[in-house]
Amino acid sequence: MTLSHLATEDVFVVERNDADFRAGQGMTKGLGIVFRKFRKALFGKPNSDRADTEGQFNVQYPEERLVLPEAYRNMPILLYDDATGHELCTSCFQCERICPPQVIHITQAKDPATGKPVPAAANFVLEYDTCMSCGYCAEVCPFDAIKMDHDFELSTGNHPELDVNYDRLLRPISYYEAIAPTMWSDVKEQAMKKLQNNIKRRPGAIGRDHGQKVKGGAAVAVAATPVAGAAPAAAAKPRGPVAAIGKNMPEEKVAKLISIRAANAAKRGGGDAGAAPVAEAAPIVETVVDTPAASAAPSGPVAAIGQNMSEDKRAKLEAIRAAKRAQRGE
Amino acid sequence: MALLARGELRSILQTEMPNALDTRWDTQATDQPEAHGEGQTILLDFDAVVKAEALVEVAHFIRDKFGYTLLSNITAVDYLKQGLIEVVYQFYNAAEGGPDLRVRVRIGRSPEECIVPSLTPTWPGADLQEREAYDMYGVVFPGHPNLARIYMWDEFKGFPMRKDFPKTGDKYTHVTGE
Amino acid sequence: MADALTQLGFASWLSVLIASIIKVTLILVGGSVGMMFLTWYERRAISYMQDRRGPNRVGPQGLLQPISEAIKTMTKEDATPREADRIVHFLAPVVMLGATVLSFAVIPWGRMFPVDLNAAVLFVIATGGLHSIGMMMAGWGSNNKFALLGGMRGVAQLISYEIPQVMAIIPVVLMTGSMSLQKIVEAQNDFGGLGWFVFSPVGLLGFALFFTASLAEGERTPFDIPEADSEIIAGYMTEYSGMKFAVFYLSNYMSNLAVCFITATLYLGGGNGPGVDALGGFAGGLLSLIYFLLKSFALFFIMVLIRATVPRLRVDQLMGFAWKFLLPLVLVNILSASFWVALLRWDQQWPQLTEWFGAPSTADATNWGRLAIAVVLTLLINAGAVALIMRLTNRNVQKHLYTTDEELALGLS
Amino acid sequence: MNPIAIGVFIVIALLTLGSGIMVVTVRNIIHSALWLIASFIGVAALYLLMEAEFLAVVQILVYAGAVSILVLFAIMLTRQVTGEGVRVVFERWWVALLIALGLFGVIVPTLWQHGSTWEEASKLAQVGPAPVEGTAAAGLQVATATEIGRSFMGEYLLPFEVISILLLMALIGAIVIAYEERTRRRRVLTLAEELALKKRGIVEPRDAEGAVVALDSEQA
Amino acid sequence: MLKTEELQINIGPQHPSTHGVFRMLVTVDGETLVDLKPVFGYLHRNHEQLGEVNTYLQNMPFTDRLDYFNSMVNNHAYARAVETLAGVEVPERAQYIRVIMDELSRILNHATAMGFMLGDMGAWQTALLWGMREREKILDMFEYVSGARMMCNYCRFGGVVRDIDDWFITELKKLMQGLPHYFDDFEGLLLNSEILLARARNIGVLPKELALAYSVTGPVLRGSGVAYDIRKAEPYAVYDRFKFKVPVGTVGDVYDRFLVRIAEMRESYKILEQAIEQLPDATGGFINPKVKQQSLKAPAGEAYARVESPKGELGFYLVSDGSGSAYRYKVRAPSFINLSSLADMCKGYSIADVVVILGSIDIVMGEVDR
Repeated sequence: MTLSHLATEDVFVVERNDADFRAGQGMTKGLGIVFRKFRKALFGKPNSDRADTEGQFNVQYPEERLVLPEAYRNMPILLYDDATGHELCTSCFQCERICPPQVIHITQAKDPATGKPVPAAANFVLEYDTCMSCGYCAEVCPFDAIKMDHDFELSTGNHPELDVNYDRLLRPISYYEAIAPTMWSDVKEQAMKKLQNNIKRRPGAIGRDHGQKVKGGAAVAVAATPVAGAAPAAAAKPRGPVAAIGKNMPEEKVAKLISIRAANAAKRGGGDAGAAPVAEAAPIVETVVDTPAASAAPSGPVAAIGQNMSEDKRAKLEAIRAAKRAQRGE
Repeated sequence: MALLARGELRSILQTEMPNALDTRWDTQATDQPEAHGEGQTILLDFDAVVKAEALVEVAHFIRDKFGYTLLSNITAVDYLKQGLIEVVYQFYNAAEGGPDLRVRVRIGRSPEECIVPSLTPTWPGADLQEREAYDMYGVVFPGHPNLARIYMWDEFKGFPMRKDFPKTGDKYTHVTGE
Repeated sequence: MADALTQLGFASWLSVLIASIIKVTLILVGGSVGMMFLTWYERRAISYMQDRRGPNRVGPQGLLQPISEAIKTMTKEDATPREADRIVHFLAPVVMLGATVLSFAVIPWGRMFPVDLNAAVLFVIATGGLHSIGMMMAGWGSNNKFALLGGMRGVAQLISYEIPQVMAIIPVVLMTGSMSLQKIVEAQNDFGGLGWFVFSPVGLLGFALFFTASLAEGERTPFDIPEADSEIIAGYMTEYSGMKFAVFYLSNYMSNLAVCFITATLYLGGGNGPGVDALGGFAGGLLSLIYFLLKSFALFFIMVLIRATVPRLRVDQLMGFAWKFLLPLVLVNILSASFWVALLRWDQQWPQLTEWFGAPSTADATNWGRLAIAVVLTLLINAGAVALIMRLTNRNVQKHLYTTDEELALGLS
Repeated sequence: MNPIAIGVFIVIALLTLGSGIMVVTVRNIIHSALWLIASFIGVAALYLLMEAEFLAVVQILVYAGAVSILVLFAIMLTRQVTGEGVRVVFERWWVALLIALGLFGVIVPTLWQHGSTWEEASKLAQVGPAPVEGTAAAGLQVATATEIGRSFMGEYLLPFEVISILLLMALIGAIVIAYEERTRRRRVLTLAEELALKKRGIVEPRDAEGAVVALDSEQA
Repeated sequence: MLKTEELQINIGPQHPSTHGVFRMLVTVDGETLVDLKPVFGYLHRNHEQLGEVNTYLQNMPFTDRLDYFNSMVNNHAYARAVETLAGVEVPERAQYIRVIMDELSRILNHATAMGFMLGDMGAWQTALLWGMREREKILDMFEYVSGARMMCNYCRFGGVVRDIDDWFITELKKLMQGLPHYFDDFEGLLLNSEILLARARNIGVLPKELALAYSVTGPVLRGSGVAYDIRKAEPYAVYDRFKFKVPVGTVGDVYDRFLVRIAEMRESYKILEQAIEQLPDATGGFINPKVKQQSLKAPAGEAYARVESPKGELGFYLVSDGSGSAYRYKVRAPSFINLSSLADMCKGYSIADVVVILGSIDIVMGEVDR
C-alpha cells in the first residue's frame, strides 16, 4: 500500500529482533533491572521529585498528605462573609441551570413584609451523592458565592446525609481563602463589592439566617483539622503537589495557624464590611484554640456546625447585632 | 485512488451509477444549509444520499476505485419530523489520509422500511456498530451474522434512542405490563 | 530426646511418644511461623521492587500483618457451593496441608534433623507429589469449570515436573552415595565448610534445574498456571473462601519454604559454612541454623525476584519446557555426575584411573589433578548440552504464523 | 515388640482395609478412586512401620502420587468431565472375589514361610550387612535402595530389562496413537492462516475441515 | 477416534482480566478457542442520549467518563467537534496546551495499558506499578491545571479552562527528565524477556490486509503494519508543526502492538519537547473570549471531529438543529470498534492467549458501553 500522506521518513518499523539467539539474556536483564530497583528503593531516598524514577513513590496517606492544588475541586460549598455573616449567594439560579447532573436546588428568599424576592437564598440543597464535581457551578457563579471544597473525606454510611442543606454547605470566606489564596484574591474585590450591593437589598436577617456562622464558621475551619486541616496548613508552603509530601504538622500548630489566619481574615473581612467589632474577633480565636479536641470526634466538618449550633446561638445573635450596629454606624 | 472533495462523490455517482442515488433529494442544494429556526429538526446535507439497496455496491465502488478502505463510523440519526432515519457511513482513505467521505442512506421509520443491507461481510468492523444501530434505532441489517441487541437486554422492547421513545418512566415495564 | 526422657524414668514407649509429640509441635510451629514470615517477606520485597512500601502498619514494619490476615480469613464466611461435593470439597485443603506438613518431617533446620530417613530426599518429593491429589479433589469437588480446569492443569504440571525434579537430585545422590539428608549435608563440609555442591559444574546445573522444577512444583511464577488469576480466576481455589482458602495459602507457602530448605540442603551445603565446625556445640548449631536460614531466604528472594519480573508461561509451553528442555538436561547432568564420581572416587572399579591421575582425594589430602580434570570434563559436557538444547529451542520458535506455502502445508497436514 | 508400633500397625491396617472395602463399594467412581489413594497411603505407612523407607516413599511417589492420579484422569477424560456417573455394580462380582481370595492364598503362605512371627519378619526386612550375591537372603532383603538396586542389576536383570522394554513400547505406542489423533482433529484456523489459505485460493475462509481436505488432495 | 467435548466458559463479567464488566462467552475445544462472543451492556448508561438532552457545555464533563484514562483527549475531541459545528476559533496557545495534555495522556495511557496487559500475562504488576508511578506524576499535573486527576473537564469551546503557568512548565520539564529512564527500564524489564516473547510473538495476529476491514484504529492498526495516524493523516490542532514518526509493526501480533505502544510513548516525548519549545506566550490568551460557553448555540448542521486518542480514532459526530443542545450526539469510541476484531483474532489460540489479546487491544469499558 502506498502511503502518500506520509513521507517515508515519518514511518519506522519497530524492531522485533526475531532472529536473535535467545539464551535467557533478556530475562537476566529484566531481573537485573528489578534488583536495581529493589536496591534503590530499599537504600536510596524516596521518590520526591518529578524527575525521579527510583525510590518509593507512595505517600503514607493519613499521616502524610499531598498538598492539593488550589484549583482542586471536590464538592461545592457556599461562602459567607466572616465579619457580617452575610451569605454571598443571591439565588440567581445560574448554577442550578448549568449543573449537568441537576443536583442543585435553590429556593429564593422572599421579603416577609412585601413578598418580593430578595437577593438571597432561603434554602440551598445540594445532592453530594450525585454531584460529579465538574466545577461548573463555581465557574458560572457571578457572585463567587459557590466554590469547590478541598475536603474529599466525605464517605459515610448514612446516605440521606449526603443531601446537604444550606447550613451545612456554608463556609466562611477565610476558610476558602486558606485553601485557595490566589484564586480568592483574584476575585475578592469584585465579590465583596457585589456583596455590599446585595446586602443593601436584604431586609432583616435574610441572607444571614443559616447556621451558626461567626463562631461556628470558625469552628468549621478548625473542625477540619483532623480531616481537611492539612490543606489550609499546607497552603502556606510553596505550591505544587510533589513538593508537598511533607510530614504532618502537630495538631496544635495547625490549629493555631488556622486560628490566626481566621482571625486575620475576619479582621480583613470586617475591614471591608465596615468596622468589625473587636469583641467578635476574640471569640473566634477562643473557639479555635478550644476546638481541636472536640473536632477530633469523627463527626467531620459538616456535622460540627450542627453540633455547635445550639450552644452558640446566643453568640450568633450578638454577632448579628454587632454587625448591624456597625452597619448603622457607617 | 484519489481523495474526493466534499460533494464530489455525488456528481461522480450521477455519471457512474445513476441508479444508486436516492432521487428524493436531487433537487435540493448540496452544500447550502437553509436557514432554520431554533428547535427545528433539519436535514441538511444532501451529499451522496444513496438508495439502501445500492449501499453495498457504492461502498465497494468507493473502496475499489478511490481507496476508501477504512469504514470508520456508522451513525444512525432519527429525523422524527421528516419521518426518516438516516444512516451515515464515514469512510476514510487510509493511504492518503484526509477527511472522511460520507455516504448516507435515508429510510423510513416503520419496521417495514427501516432496512439497510449489512456491510459486515466485507467490513467485519461494522459488526458491532450495526448491532448498536439496531439496538438503539431499530435499523435492521439483513446479512448481518448476529444481529442481536448489544447494550439493552434481549427482552427489551422499543428502540431507546429514537426521538419518540418516552424520556421518562419505565418503558419496559409499561410495554410488558409488569 | 527420647533417651533423655527414658533416663528421667519414663517408660520407653512413653518417652518415644512424648518426644515425638514435642518434635511434631516444634515442626508445626516452626513451619507456620516460617510461612508467615515468608508472606511478609515476599510482599515487602516485591513492593520495594515496585517502588512502593508494602505492608507496614500492623506491628513493627508490618511484621504482624500475616497474623491480622489470618484472623481476618478465619472470621470470614466459609462458603461451600450448593452443588459441590461437600466432603471432597472440605477434605481438599486438609490433604494439601497434610502433604506439606509431612514433608517437614525430614526437612532439616540447619544441622538439626527431625527424622533422618534413609530415603529422605525422595520422601520430600513424594509428599510434594501428594499435592496433586489435593488439587484434583479441590478442582473436582468445587463443581466449577474454572476450578476443574485449574485442578487438571495443576495436576498435569505437578506430575510433569516431578520427573525432572527427582532426576535432578540423582547427581547429588551419586556424589554422596546416600539419600539421607544428613549424609548429603556432611558430604558438603569439605574446604572449611564451603564444599557445597553448587560450586561444582554438575551441582551448578543440578541446582538450576532442581530449582526451576521446584518453582513449578511450588506453583511459583512463571509456572503459576494452576492459579493463573488472569485466565482461570484462582484455579482450583476459586470456590474456596475463609478458613479453607487460608489453609490452601498456608500449604502453598509452607511448600515454598520446604522447597527453599531442601534446595539449600541439597546444593548449598545446608547449615555448613565457615566457622561452624570450629565453634562446635550449641554455638556452632546456632551458627549453622543462621547460615541455613540465610541461604534459604536468599533462595526465596530469587523466587520473589522472578515473580516480580517475568510473566507466566502458557500451559503448552510449560509442558514443553519440562519435557523438551529440563528433561534432556537432567539426563546429561546425570551422565556428567557419573564422570565426576568416577574421576574423583574410583580406585578399584577402574584401577587405571589411579595409575594415571593418582589416588582419589581423602579427607586429609585433596587430589587437585583429578579434581581439575573432573571440573573441566563435566563443565564441557554440561555447557555443551545447554548450548545445544538452547540452539534447538531457538529453532523451534513457534510456528503459529504460516507465511510460506510450505509452512502452511506443514502446519495443517 | 514396641506396643506403640503394634497399636499403630493395627490402626493403619484397619484403615487400609477399610478404604480398600470402600473402593469397591462406594457408588461414585471418583470417590472410589479417592479411597484407592487412601488405601495406597495406608500401605505406604505400613512399609514405613516396617522400616522399609525406600519402598514406602516409592509407594507414595508412584502409586499415591502418580498412578492414582492417572486413574482419576482416565475417569474424568473418558466419562463426563464432572465424573457424575453412578457406578454399575458388576454382576459377577464373585469372580473378582475368588481371584482376590486366590491371590491372598498365595501371598500369605509365602510370607509365612519366611518368618512366622512379627519379630522374624521385621528382622529379615531390616537393613543388614551387604548380602552376598546369590544367597537366598539377597532376594528377600529388599528394604533399602541399595538392596533393590543390587537385585535389579544382578539377580533380576533380565526380567527388569524385559519389563523396561515392554513399558517403552507401550509409551511409544501411546505417543503414536495420540499424535495421529491430534493431527486428525479438527483444527481451528487462526485469522492469519485463513488469510494465507484464501490467498492461495484453496478454500473459503472459516472452513477448517474443508481446508484440510483440500490440502490433502493437493498433496496427493 | 476419540471425540473431544466442546466446553462453554463464561469469562466475565466478573473476571480479573476483562478490564471491567465485559463478558466473553467462549467455546473451547480442549484449550483451543473455537468461538468467542463478546457480550456488552453492563455499563451502558445511554451516554449518547444524555448528550442530546444536555447543553453543549453540560455535556463536557460526561465525556470525561467515556475513556476515563484519557479525559483530556475526550475533552479535546468533543471541544473540537463543537468548535467545528459552531465555527469557533481557538487561540494558538490553547491548541498547544491541548496537544501537551493529549501527549501526556498518551504516555500515561500506554504505560498503564501495557502494565495491565503484562498483568494479564502474569507478570506480577511490576511493569504496571512503574507505569502507575509515571501516571501519578502526570495526574498530579492534571490536577494542578484542571482541578481533578481523572475527570479533568479541562477543555472549553475555543480554548481551555485555565492557563498553564510556570510551575506547570517547570514540572513538565522535570517529568521529562525522568521519562527516558522509565522507558529504558520498561523496555529492559520485558521487551526481550524470553517468556514474554513466547507469550506475545505470533499471538493474536491481525494481518495487515484485514486490519482496515476490521475498522481498527490506533496502535492496533499500526501494529498490523498500516501507518495510519490521524495526527499525520488529517492533522488537527497544531500537530502539523511537530516532527515525529509513526511506528508500525510488521506481523500484527500482540508483540507488535506492545512494541508500537512503547515506540509511541517515545514519539510523544518528542512532541512534548517541541511543544514546550514552541509554546506561544500568554498574550494570545488561552481561550476565545467571544464564545458564550453556557449558552452556546451552534447553527444547524452536522460536524464530525476526530482526534488520535491513545486507543485509536476518537470521534464525535454532532447534528445540530440550531438549539443549545445537540440533536444527535454520537461517539465513535475506539475501544468499542477495536473490539469487533477480538472474536476473529482469538480463534485458534488458547484461553490464556485470549486475555492477552484482549489486553493488547486496550479497552476501557466506560467507552465500550457508553
